[in-house]
Amino acid sequence: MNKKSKIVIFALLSIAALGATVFLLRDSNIAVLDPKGVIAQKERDLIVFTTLLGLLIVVPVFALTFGIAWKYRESNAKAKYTPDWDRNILAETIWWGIPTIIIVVLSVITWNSSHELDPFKHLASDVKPINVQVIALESRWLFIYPEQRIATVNYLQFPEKTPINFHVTADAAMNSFWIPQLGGQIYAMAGMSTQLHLMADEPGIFRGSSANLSGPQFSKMSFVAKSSSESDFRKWVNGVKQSPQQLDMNEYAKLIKSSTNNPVAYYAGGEHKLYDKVIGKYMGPEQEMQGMSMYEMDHHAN
Amino acid sequence: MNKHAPNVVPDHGAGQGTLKSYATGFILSVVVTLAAYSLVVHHVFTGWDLVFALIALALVQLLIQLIFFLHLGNESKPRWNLIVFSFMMVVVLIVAIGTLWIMDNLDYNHGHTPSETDNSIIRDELIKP
Amino acid sequence: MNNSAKTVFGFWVYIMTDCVLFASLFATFAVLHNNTYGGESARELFSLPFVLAETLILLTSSFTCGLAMLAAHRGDKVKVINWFAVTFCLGIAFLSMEMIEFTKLVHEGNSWTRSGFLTSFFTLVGTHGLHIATGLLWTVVLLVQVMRRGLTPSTVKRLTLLSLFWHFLDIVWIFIFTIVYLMGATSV
Amino acid sequence: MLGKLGLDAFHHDIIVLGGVMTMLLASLGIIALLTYTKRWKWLYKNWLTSLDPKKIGVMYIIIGLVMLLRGVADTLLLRAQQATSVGDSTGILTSDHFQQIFSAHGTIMIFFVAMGLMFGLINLIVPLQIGARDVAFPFLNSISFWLFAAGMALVNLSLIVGEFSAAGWLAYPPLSGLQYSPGVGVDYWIWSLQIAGVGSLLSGINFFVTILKMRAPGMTLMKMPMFVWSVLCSMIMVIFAFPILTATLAMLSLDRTIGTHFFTSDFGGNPMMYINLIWAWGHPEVYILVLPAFGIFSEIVATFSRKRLFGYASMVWALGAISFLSFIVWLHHFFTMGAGADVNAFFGIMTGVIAIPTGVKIFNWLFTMFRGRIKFATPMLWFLGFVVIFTIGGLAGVLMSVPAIDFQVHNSLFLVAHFHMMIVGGVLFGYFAGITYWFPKIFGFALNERLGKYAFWSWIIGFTTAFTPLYILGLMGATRRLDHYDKSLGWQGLFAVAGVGVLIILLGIGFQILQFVVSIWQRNKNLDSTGDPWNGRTLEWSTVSPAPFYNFAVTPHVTDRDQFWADKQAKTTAAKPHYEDIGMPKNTGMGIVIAGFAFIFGFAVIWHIIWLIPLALFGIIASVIIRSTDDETEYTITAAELAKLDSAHKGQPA
Repeated sequence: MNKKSKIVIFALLSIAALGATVFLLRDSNIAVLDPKGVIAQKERDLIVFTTLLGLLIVVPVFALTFGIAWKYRESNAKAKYTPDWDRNILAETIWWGIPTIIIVVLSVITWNSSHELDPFKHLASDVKPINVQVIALESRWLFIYPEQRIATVNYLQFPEKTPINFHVTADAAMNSFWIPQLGGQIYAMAGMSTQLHLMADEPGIFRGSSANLSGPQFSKMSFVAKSSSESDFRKWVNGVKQSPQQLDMNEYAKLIKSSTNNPVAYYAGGEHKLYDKVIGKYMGPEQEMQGMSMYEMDHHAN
Repeated sequence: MNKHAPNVVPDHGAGQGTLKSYATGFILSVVVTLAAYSLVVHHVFTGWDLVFALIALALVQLLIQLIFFLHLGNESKPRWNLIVFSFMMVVVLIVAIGTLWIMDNLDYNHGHTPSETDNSIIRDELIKP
Repeated sequence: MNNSAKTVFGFWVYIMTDCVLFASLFATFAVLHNNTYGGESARELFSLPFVLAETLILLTSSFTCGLAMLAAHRGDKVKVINWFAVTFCLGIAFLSMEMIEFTKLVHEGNSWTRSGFLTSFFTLVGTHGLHIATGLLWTVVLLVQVMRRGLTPSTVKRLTLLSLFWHFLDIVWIFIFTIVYLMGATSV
Repeated sequence: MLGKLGLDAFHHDIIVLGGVMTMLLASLGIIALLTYTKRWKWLYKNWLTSLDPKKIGVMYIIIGLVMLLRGVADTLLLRAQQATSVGDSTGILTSDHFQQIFSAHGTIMIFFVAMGLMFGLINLIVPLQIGARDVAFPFLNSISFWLFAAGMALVNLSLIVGEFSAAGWLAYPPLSGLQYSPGVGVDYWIWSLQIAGVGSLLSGINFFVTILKMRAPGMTLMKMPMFVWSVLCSMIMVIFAFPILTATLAMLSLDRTIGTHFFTSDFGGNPMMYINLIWAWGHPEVYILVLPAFGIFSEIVATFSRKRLFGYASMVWALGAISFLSFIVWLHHFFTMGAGADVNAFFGIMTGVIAIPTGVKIFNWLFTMFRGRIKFATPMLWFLGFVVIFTIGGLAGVLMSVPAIDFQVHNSLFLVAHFHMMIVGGVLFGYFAGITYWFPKIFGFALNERLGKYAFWSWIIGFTTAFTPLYILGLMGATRRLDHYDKSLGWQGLFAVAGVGVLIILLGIGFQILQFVVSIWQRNKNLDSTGDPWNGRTLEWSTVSPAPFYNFAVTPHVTDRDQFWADKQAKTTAAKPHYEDIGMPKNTGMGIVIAGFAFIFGFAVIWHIIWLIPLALFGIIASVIIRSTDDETEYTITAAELAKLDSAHKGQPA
């Protein structure tokens, strides 16, 4: 096989690989690059911008690598050969300098975006945010709506264009709460409460899951997150309120038992300080919950 | 076996002390220890002042022991012992301070319940959620 | 480069690694020291005069160890044995006091299973104690060697290593004394 | 009597049984072969008890390559599961078994493949490159190796007796705590790493001292070959990072055995502290692995371009900067744990900064090639493959250094693709290149070039096929470590492609095995009679091949960075060598004994065999004391003997 046919075969293979990739991706959803919420949108833009910034280095490196490798191949006797040339202040300054400039730009972006997209930061909006308390259990997600006094398992619904304040904890090993089309993830840890603030720009059904290995049921830790109109959301809440099941401590005790079968479930009312109590379980004897729950706070405020 | 007079003993690279250096080191370290102890029992300082005073005394003590007992900086050149020690101190400080910074930050953010978290944010940053 | 200098330098580097190990334990203690889980805190648990006595004993042992090394460099075998024997006894005294403190805590129901704070306390102080115990065993082995072989270059080299180790443990203890006990007595 | 160890520890499903059988049959085969050829004594006397770093290095590399086979076999199972376990189908593995396999894969690949190959190459080459006869502490070196071997034995024993950890390669608590992982799996993980880790730490000290104190006369720090520099930086990181691992593993082990509360969720423990500590070690660890690979590439690029390494001082500074920065970026592994924006941004920026010195190294390599005479031998191909893959992986890394981006790709397959590009493309390719490059120096004949090139092309095509889909899958929301997913997600095709990639990599490994077999078979064709098969530049090529056990009959004197190249250019005829008596360490089996007791100790703690623990501990201490009282650890080769040996080596017919 001569050199030319090798190159042709390699090119054909590459084209075939590219074609196969396009074919496999023809109707799939690249969630991170197809954002449906303001946070995910900004994160996507960051990904695109940073990639382009990086390509400023990567493309010249590739060009230089192959250009130099080809030109100074052993068989090319015409090329210059300077066996002892081993330093050039100007050249070295350039390749210390240019990456440094790029990284300085990146640092500014990093600093600003870390603050702007801090998961703990409340989203600016005229609409009153909705609160959701998230508890990762051993094989499923429990969502508590303290104001609406309902709770759901593995199903999350919220109105579009409304900021959602998630408080996230776990009554299991560590999980990570992630809805890619709405925005980045945050860890869910027992005895601790992390926060995530997201907002959907349009109605839609999104996939959420746990991103951190949490035990044998890890792969089953996915849920449906549905964004709907405000009125649909209210209808849905009223529907859930008709649920015969109440999430009291007994029901919760049943829920936390690991299970391989995780149907969606709905609860109306029940233990309203459940989230605080679940965290309090890990906090020791003297830490009886002194703080008020979100629910109570809102009522005091009214 | 008396042939091992001082100059026959192989050079270990590390410096060697004298009776004077050991005695000075011992007396100084006892003094510093007692000083730290009395700061605490006599409540000379309180709170963070006391903590910083104690850390300062511990560092003085560290220097005393390094110089008088371990003869650091006294070894033959190049002073690899001192260089490695400095590297170690840098790493230890990075790991210790980094850890405390990170863990403190996490604890602050993970205030145990929604209400506590929000309260602390209101308190510390004078903002409304 | 003679062999002996290489060994002493290598041992010094090992001590540096041990410092990083202790730093990890100190950092863990610093993070966990308020997590008493409803139990008693350092202020209520520890007796400062008792710990001061431990500290002075260890400081003295570091001094006697230095005196032993001076004798070793002079080639004075008897003094080496005597001073290391004193160092050994002080070390035993220190270790016994630590054992007494531990036993008392465990009997009062404040063992390492009680809280994150006590876990990190027992581990940090216990690791130091374990090092002391190792040092004591090493002292015995070297004393036997010195008695049987005298002060040869290789026994003197080993005594040098031991003395470095012993001084290093003294330094670690200073930080335990300061951070665990003295700062524990404050309310920060 | 036997703690938790009972008959049910030997209960396995069919796939594990297959693995067990393969392992047992392979071991039996080796034992039979050794017995049949009456090689036991030879093995023990010439290899197992040897303190010659070259022999220890070869043993490291053999273990590393064998473990590579196991690690890749694991991958095959993982991808097979992920390509089949869709919708109603549950695939070929249970989720517990699947999780054990990826935990074992990560553990083995990092600790026993990458670390094994790294210490192997360091052992082989560092003493030769600095013109030394040995390492600073030959016996300690043997202990290090055998502790490494004991750790490796424990990981593999878990396949037969009991189970392995299912908590991922870094075993985050509380999942790795007693509550969620009551079995012995995590204990196997802890103790295999703890034992191997102590070995690595001792090796780190050993080579640090070796490089600082045993260089040939005239070799100042700035005249050291770049590989030695990279190893020096790597060993500094070992020295300062591995104690953190030791402490962290010890604390996790105490949590699991005596009921402490370091990392429990309740009783005032703090699992986040574990994650913090393990990455304070873990991040330097990846640089520990990659720096020597950088060093190898520096040697290879200069040699095969027949040109001095460009920007030597820059290279050294870049190494130093990378080493330092690697200690202040560890939080980027857990941006998503919820630290404040200031903390995240600081560690994100520091991570980005590492790209600068890394980029500088790449440019310096490219300008070493510039105006050179490049020969595309296999090691050079690995280098070019490395540049391509490492640069793409590095770009993904820069992306993830921005916390806000990391939130979207953390723990996804995007991350998996990134770090495989760094560790396979950077570390493994580097070590493959190094093995090919230095093989003739150790064995006296070169590896077959044609099969080496086949292996390279299979690897690089397979690797791209295996990991490009993972970037896309990650962006689709596929998290790592999934053993099952819904059909509607449309992920199956990409997982299948990734699986095909693994098969192509396997083909590459097949070529590598064939390469070894054919090269040994036809060794007379590729004999290295000059000691300098590649027109090399540094001291290791100045001695004969295979390098004799004393490395250099006469200690070389150094005046130039590329001493051997300079000698060749000057064409000075060597003066008649002046031989002196040299001391060499005697062989000893004590390393095996001590590591053996460490192995028993680990096993006893894992299975709670209480009475055995103090016995094993006593064994370790007693062995150390016995060895320490032995003053007769060296023997002397007289100048006359040395002269005879040397002329015999040089006079060997070509």
